[in-house]
Amino acid sequence: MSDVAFRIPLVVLSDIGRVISLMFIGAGLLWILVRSLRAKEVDRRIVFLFIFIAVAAPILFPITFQERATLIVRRLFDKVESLPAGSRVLLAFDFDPAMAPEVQPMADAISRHCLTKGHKVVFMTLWATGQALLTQSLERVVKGEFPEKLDGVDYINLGFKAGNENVLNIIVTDFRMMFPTDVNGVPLDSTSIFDDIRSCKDLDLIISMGGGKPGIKEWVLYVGDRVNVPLGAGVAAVVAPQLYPYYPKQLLGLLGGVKGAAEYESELVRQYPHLEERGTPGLRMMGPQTLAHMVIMAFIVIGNISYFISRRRERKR
Amino acid sequence: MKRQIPIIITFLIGMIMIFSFFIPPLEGLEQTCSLFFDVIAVFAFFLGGGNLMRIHLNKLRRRKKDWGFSIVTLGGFFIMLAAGLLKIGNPGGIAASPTTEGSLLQEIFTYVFLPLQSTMYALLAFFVASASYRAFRAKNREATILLIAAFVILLGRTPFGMMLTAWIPESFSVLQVPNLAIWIMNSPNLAGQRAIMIGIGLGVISMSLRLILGIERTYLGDESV
Amino acid sequence: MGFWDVFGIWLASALTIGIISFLYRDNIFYKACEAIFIGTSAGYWFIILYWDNLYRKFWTQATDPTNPEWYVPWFGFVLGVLILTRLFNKIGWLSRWPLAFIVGAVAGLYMMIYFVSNAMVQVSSTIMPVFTGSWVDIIANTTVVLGTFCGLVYFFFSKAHTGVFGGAARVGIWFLMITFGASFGYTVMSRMSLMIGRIDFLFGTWLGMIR
Amino acid sequence: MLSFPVTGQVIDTVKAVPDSELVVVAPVTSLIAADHKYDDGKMIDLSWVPSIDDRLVEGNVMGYKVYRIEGDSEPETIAELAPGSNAYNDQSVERGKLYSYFVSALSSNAETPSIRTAPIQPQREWLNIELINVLIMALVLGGAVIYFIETARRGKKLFVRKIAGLEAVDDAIGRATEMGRPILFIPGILDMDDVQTLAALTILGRITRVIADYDTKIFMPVSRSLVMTAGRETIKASYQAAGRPDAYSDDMVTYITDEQFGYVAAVDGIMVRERPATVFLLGAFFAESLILAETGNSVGAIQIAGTARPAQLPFFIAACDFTLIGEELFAASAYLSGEPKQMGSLKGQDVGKAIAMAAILIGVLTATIGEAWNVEWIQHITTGLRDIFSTR
Repeated sequence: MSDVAFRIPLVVLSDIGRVISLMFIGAGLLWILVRSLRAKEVDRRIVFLFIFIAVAAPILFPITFQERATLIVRRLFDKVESLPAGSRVLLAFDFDPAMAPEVQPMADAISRHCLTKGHKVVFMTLWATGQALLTQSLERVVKGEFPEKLDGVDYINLGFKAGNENVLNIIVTDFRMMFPTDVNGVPLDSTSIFDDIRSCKDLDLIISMGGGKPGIKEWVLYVGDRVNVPLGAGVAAVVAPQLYPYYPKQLLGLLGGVKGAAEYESELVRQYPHLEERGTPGLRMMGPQTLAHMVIMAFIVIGNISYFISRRRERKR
Repeated sequence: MKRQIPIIITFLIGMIMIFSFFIPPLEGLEQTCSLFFDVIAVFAFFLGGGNLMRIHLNKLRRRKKDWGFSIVTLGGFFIMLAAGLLKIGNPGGIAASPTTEGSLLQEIFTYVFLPLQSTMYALLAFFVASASYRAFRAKNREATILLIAAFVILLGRTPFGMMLTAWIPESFSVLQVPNLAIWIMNSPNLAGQRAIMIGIGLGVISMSLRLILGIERTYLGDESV
Repeated sequence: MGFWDVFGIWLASALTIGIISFLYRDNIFYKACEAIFIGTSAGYWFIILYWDNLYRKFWTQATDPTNPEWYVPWFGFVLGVLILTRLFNKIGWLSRWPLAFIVGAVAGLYMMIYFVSNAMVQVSSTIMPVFTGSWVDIIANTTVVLGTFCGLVYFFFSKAHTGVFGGAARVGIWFLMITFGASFGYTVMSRMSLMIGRIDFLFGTWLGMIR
Repeated sequence: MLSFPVTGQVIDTVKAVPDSELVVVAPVTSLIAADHKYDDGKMIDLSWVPSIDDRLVEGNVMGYKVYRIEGDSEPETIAELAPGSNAYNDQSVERGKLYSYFVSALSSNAETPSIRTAPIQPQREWLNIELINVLIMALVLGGAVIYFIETARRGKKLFVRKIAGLEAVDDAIGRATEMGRPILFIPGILDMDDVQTLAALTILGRITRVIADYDTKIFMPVSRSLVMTAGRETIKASYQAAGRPDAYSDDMVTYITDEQFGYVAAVDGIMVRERPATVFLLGAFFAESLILAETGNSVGAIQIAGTARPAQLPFFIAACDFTLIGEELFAASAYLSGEPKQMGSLKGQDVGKAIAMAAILIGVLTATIGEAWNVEWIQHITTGLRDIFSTR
């Protein structure tokens, strides 16, 4: 068994608050276990208290758990990883502020990954409300973290164009017809990144991140199915089940909700440890979720132990 | 007479609605019915709101237990009524939508109503935990199946699900816990949902017919039951 | 931030804590929150009903001279007035008419809607070939068909659950139990998000403790 | 009729472009306007073959514009469509008027209109033949329900198996009587325009009969005024039927608030203060299902729940003592009444289940055999079965 396969969740214990809260949860669960071994039921208020601490502690003192990517996420990660430097990747930010908490972390992680690998990235959005988010994350991730990358050479921001799936319908044959210039008014012909991109067919990978309409379905129907370019997606958790049927034929991979983002971030950090300090919001947001799920599972186990013990005692009588 | 007319009304309207499904010229009936319903609902509120006031005024008058809170309830009720009917503080004046940003109604909504609503909703997190502690116990075969299904799904949502089963080779990757969780959601869960939905569809037919044919008439206050 | 913004946040936090305190036990703060909630929300919904249903939907249509069917909404108005007859003992029985109307309309309408979208659609989408694709697909298809079939056996009222029939019904219950367990486990995450939102508000927006 | 309705072959949208630089694309062909079948005469369907210049590679078509001419009036644009489109459904027509259409293919700076269709009038149909399978099915099921009701009325004994959740009703009421604590009845949070609320009220009618006999207290807080009115009618009638009209009071049913969680806050409060011995949660529930059921459980009440919302059933199963699953909610009132004709209606719904089960069994068999051995006539059976249950 390799050392990766069974890696115990890496809990970075740097803060005293973290230690105390985790110790409290651990000791508390132990105490409850002992009580249930004596077949004593736990008051529901204690359950409430535990779940509150399990959720609040990781928010106050960031606690993260290392994830291992599932196949559906890893296939997308591996694709970005295996493309040669200089490949052309299109990232569509098809989401609005309401979806941003779930989708922004994956958008950041994927952008970071592409730029680290030296891919040439084309950014665009089909959502009017996504324009501002796109600009912000370019400022933060691209310009902030990769100052050496040049606009128009290593990446380009096409911005927003109205028309929903019609935009896709057109860029599938010709980008310039829909986007004569980039978001800043620079003609595409004068940028070197678009030297050899005429339509979507000339891209090596397309990743759409969103969860509404227009979104992944439109990209699949209007672009993915028509040209032979691998298509990946990142969506809000509620939408993910509706998109599973497209995987693996029409969708190369799919990140669902914060969990998908956290898995991607984990793989990214494992491959490029220096990226960890840039932030892993997905992993951070999964902290309270994971701890809460664990506490609930622990309570289920404890509940069953106390149930079996009390039943055995009754039988003995 | 008193008893017969409502039953005849139910029968006629019910039959018309059933057949309107197949008769295109009756397409618009559904909207008309829902308009009627909306209007009736407003009038019914005069009864409901009146009842609310009566109960709390009674509590106040008789100084029943917790009568102080009745003042709060009535106060909140009347403030909202005044704010909404007179559109107090509404930047758009009396013609604007009552929920315009900046109006007193909307301010109270944002700072009083919303936090109460979302906190009440958030209590669910606590109850989900206490319910699973109590309910997921292997008391019999059915309960054990329930417990296992829930546990697999829960595990699949944490990093441990993948860590524990990462050794399973790719050709059997469906057995890895997160994939198994997806499989459970897509197959047995789907089957159960379908059976429930088909049953509901048939149950509604039978109940609707009982109502329309006047066999079921308890709701009408029919004394003969 | 202005005074009213700060005041609003403190008020919202107080109400949040008041509701949460119910988890420990019923108390005076919860009672106060409850009273505020009932009063304001009943008022709020009446305002919405009044302006949206009575004014926008009814009044504007019923008094629009260009509307050739302006008289239709008035029938609804009459039904609405009839419901108020409950206040008078002698003619109170008239209030059953609008109720009878609603029951008839709802029963007739939903009978068809539920039948088509619940029963017919689900049956037709279960009719599918079982032995196609990989072994994973075959198992999945068989599971769906078997589960749906046995689930229906469970709901059968006319036969006691004994013998082979009882066995199938048993399998049906198992499928229902998987369905319930799985849906329960699946929703935990979204429920926790709600709590995360409130904790964020308390510790972040209110106390400013989150970095 | 073979004339272009607009003067000039090309409508120049960009005035500054000289004719030589105009990108002219081929028009669409075979444009057909037909009345939409089986409607109230409010729709016309258009279909055409896209322009030959409408292709993915080296294509010049940027989209299509659909024009409509009402009688003799000027053409008006009614839709702009994406490249690749070959049909449009005009839903803004009126019965008794004549319409004709043409479709323009758009290039980057010009548009080419097609020939104009012959004028057409939208037609009203009196029966939607497309739904004839639904009608037949509904008649079969309705007929089965009525047949069994009649059979039962004539005195034939019909067997209906026991439903655990409903067997428990009497005990639950008895328990409240013994303990001297009230019974709480929650009819869901939707209004009277939902069938589940109707089901809840029919059950209410049955159980208040028993409650009236036992002389136990029932309390029913509701979140809709209309449900309050209907609930009062129902309870009052049951008390009258039980011969105790004096024991009824309007205070048994109270309106709280229309707001979902406001209602929940109040009901939670009522539960912990009144400590009911028995709680019925029947009707349409949403997220509040678990909040109510857990609070009810914490005060030690026996809880009987039921809803037709599959998403909420797991929470009731987890937190309540008995749960009526979907169909059982609608059958409950008939079952509780114990009257033969009511029981007959349950038999009718079993006919529906038998048909569904047979269809699934035969359909899956034929689909599997048909696909495995590629037998055409067996495949026809599958398609036929699917058609019977399809709703388009």
